[in-house]
Amino acid sequence: MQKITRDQLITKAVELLSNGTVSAVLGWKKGEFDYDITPAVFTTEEEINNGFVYNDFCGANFSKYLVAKTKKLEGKILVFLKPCDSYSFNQLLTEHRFDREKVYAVGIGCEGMADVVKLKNKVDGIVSIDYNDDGMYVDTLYDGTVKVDYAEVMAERCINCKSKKCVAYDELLGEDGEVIDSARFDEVASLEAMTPDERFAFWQGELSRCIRCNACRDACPACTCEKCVFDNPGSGVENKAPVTSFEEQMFHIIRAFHVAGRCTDCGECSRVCPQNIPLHLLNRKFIKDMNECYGEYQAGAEVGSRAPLVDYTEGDLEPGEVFERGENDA
Amino acid sequence: MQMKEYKPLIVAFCCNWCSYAGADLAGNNRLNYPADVKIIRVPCSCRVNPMFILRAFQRGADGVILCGCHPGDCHYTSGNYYTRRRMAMLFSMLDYLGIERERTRVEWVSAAEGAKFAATMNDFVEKVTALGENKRLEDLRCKR
Amino acid sequence: MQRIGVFVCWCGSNIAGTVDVKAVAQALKLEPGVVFSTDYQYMCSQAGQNMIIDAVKEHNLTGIVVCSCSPRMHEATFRKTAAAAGLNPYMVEIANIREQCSWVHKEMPIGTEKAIILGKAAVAKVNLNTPLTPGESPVTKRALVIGGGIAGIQTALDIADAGFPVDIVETKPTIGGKMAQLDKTFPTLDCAACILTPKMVDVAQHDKIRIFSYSEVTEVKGFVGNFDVTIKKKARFVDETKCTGCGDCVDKCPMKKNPNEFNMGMDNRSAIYIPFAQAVPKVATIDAGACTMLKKGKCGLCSKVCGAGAIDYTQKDQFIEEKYGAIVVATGFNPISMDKFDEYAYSQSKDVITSLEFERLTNAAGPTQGKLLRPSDGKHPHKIVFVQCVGSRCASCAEKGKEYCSKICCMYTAKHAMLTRDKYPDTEVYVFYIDVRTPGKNFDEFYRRAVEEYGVNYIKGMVGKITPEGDVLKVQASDLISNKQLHIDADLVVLAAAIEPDKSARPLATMLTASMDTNDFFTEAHPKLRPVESPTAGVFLSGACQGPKDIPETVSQAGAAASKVIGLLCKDKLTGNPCVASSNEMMCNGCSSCERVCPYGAITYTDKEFRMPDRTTQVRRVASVNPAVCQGCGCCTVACPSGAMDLRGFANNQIMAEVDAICK
Amino acid sequence: MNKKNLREEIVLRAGVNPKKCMKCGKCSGTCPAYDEMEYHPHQFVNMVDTGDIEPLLNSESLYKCLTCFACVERCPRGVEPAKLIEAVRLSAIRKQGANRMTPNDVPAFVDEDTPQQLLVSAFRKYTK
Repeated sequence: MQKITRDQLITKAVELLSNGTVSAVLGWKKGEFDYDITPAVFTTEEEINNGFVYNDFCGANFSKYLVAKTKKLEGKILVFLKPCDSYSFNQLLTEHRFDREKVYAVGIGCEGMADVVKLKNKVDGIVSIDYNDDGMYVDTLYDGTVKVDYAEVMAERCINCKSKKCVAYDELLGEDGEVIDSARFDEVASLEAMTPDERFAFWQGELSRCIRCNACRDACPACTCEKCVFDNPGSGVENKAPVTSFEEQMFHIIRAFHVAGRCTDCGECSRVCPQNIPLHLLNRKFIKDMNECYGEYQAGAEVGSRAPLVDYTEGDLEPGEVFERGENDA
Repeated sequence: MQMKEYKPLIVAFCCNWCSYAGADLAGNNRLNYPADVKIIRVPCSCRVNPMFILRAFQRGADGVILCGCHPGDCHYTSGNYYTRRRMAMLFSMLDYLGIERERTRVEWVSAAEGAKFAATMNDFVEKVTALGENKRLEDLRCKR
Repeated sequence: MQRIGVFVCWCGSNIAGTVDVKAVAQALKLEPGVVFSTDYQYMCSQAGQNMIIDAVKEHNLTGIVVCSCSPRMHEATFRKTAAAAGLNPYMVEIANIREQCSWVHKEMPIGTEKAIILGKAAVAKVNLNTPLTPGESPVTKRALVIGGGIAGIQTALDIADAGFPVDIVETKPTIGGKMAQLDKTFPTLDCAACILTPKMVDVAQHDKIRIFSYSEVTEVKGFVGNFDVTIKKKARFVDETKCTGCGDCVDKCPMKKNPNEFNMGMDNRSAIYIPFAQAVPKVATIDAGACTMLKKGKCGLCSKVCGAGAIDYTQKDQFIEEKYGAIVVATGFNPISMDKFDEYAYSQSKDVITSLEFERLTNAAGPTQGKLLRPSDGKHPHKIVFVQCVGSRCASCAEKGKEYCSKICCMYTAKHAMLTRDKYPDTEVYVFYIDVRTPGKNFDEFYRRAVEEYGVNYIKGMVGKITPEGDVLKVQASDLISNKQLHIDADLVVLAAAIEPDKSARPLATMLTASMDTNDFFTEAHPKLRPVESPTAGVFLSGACQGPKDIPETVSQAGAAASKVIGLLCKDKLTGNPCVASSNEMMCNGCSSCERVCPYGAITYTDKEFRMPDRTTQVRRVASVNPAVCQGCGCCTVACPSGAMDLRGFANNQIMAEVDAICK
Repeated sequence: MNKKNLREEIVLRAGVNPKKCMKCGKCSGTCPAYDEMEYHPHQFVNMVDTGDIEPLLNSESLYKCLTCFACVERCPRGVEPAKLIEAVRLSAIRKQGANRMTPNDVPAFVDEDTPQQLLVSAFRKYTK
């Protein structure tokens, strides 16, 4: 359950709209179902009062929307940044992807978001959800009202939350948190500890589900290229519909490589994947390797930092030594 | 019918200033290495995009080796330092996906190291031959 | 579609011995785009080249593939051939079937098979080649030398003597630098002023040289051949054109108690001052922080006594913009601060001094008129301890010292010790050393003379602690050879302080996009083969800004830098390498990744307006590559996530096509 | 324990690298207990580095080091001799019955001029 309430956000949004600070508000609205929340732009108080929602399914990272929205809009846009989103926000500023002057950012604390898939695995036929202090009360078609603990359905990325600290905002609602010493790399480490055959089998099992819908790319706040190489006929790797089985691997490896050092580990890729492929494990592998080889680095922690792959030192590990390092650790 | 002896397909990216010259020197000195190695000339090892490497695997290469100037000797002062980081990360990722780590390699070969070039290629071809055909990257998606 | 001609060379039997050249020519004829294919004994011969020229004309070829020796051998040859045939020279690709095929493989079928594959790769690439034209840019025939020490002076003189105008920018009121402060020079012991000041006069009188003293560079734009530089001429409150340097103002100035920088603060100067008698330009400067007229509007004595009417209290900083073709960095060095070396009591005792202070103490123009007297009481010291490597070779204490060897200390300490013993034979002199490093012409002989003829006590060991007690300095040190701890009551201690690059170098490097090492020394383009060039084209290095150097080395490097500058300025136009990066603005995100990895600073960003499909306009930050600065490494192309950055001549699709052809 | 292992153990325990020593002798130049010592700080470093540790273990020098850390402070190479001396001393006193000081020794040192802190730290230093 979020400490920040919908009412708080609406009050803030309406205040900023009416005093002219912003001309639009980037927020969440209800989709087809209660748990199916979509991002929306609101421009009037009325729209906000009718449509604005905020609950445990408002996981979407809004930073990316700023790239397009700030270019189109006259005046400022209000964006609510959860800690995760604030890292992406900074990273996009580092890459000069939008004009900071055109954004009014309100930082909001986050208690961890729920995972729709986890919820659906627990209860069938969801009609509506009531958020109470002691848990969600889910009204269902078949089983009446079912109570679900927040912890039971918390998203993996939130269980392994890396930071509750908002690193960018003009104004903060509620209290700021701290960077957390999370266990987010444990799963990567357990994969690393497997034999190559086991790893191969694991990834084969995961990646074979990919349908190349591009949702991961479209949601990723690091994937804001004006034209993605996979959409560009001149790049030599364009493939909307895969021709060979290999192209998915290529897509996921290249995508992970392109965002390496820029990925803030917000977990949107895995959240939006309709096939539930744990794509964040690819990104976290890069983050873990870079942390271990080139020193701790958190993309987006500050604006203007130099990512490990656009930097070097004379004494860096050789590629072969990077393998050996894994060996010694094991 | 006799089984055709397995010959791997190796793509070697060599930087123009050191490693390509090192390969030329291996030739000048008539140092043999398997014809399975096909060299592509690039201005600097840092020109090699991971996409090229994956593309080679996609089209059936069994091993890809990247050769550049020794760290500190880059013709462009710092190119190979970036190569080192990029390839360390890329190869570690391929390893993570279960691709045999012997299929990829970065080696620093100077223009004077013809012998090293030939020895490196002999060794690399031997290792890749032992692994056999590269199926994994192709098969990563297809669960049979 | 290209019309490609394939030319397979036999190279006598060098290729034809292991490769069936006819089969190669046959096979490649079937490749897409190939309209003509042939073989010949020696393609590089005149007859071979003529064959290519004829074929181009006869078959209207648009691209050429030569299967021959290494492109490092004859790529240039065949590019000229193509040009002679009226083709763009960059429409030629070489398949290396000699060094990388026939010479390393023994069996004909294997060699032939590989040669065909290499040929196919070259054909695949040529199919995607585009004509390239090297960019040309004009050269401004004027050089800028930043720093007016011996390095800058020598470089400027050499360039000016070759007939090119040179400007020297010096932050101090006079040129001369550190060398002007020195007494004698090792190993010949000729007096520094006697060899330096004539050169300073040469500079002043040279009609091709302008001196901007008391000035600094504040902005650098542009690139090799075309730098736009802004120079700030700081207000010195004296009209340089009127001042005759007579010194009347200096005598009359009532504010006499200002530490004299030139004498390392060991005596005082007036608020209006000329640093030293042979200063160039010999013009007075008012220290704004010390002058009561400038601070409170009271006094004005100097203005009254100045016969030339040169004093101008209203003078303002002046900004000068000038164009240059080449820039030489000669920002030099400084001794590091000794404040953090508590164990040597530098800040506690006036009688613990640095070597540069010792130079001033023994210099006839110094605070003691060359008499070696203790700064504390003006008495003659009878026991002097020299400590070597203070702050040099210091691996553990980055905040205190430097990891490198400062190179010059061993020799100047030998000089100081020798001169002291020569002038004052009653003085005991101890030198504590870790190693004595004397690799230079007549250097070791010089050091040995100090020991053998002048009786300087060289002790292998290090001073651990210095404690001022009464009017002596208690020196506690180790003598590693006799395995003893020594206690010496010294009258004077001289610290051989490590040297570091001048503090102005770091911001200057940023302005020039010239790279630096972790110690803030400028990096050279190649440590062996291009030691006086910075990796940034058009920026050259002279003297200690590149690393610790003694005078002879500095002068030879200055000359070398000058010759490189002259070589550049001689050209009317610079022809670039056409194989450079270029950015597709439609795809560029403006993310700066490419800029960060570019070793040459060739990439800049501009806000550009784009018309969108829906007829709106959008302003986006996009990268552009300066082809005159880019050297074509291609690092940016991989850093670019969107693939907007590509390298001409080695484009993504060209390399991909080669990969495909090889892997088919 | 063989020579090599002993060296490795001491280096590991000290956490410093004797190979970094450039043999300048500043440690010995700075040491206030120099004249009391049979083996001087710079010799300690060299002997540990070469594995010549037996003589050190048996030397009174181990107990002459005041652990004032002047050498640690001033060593330009980060070798920090006192830490090596400390590590060798631990090798000596950690042996069975090799405590340099027992509780019974303490009363003899107690007098008006000796600070208690000194006794406590000496006891800590010389006893395993």
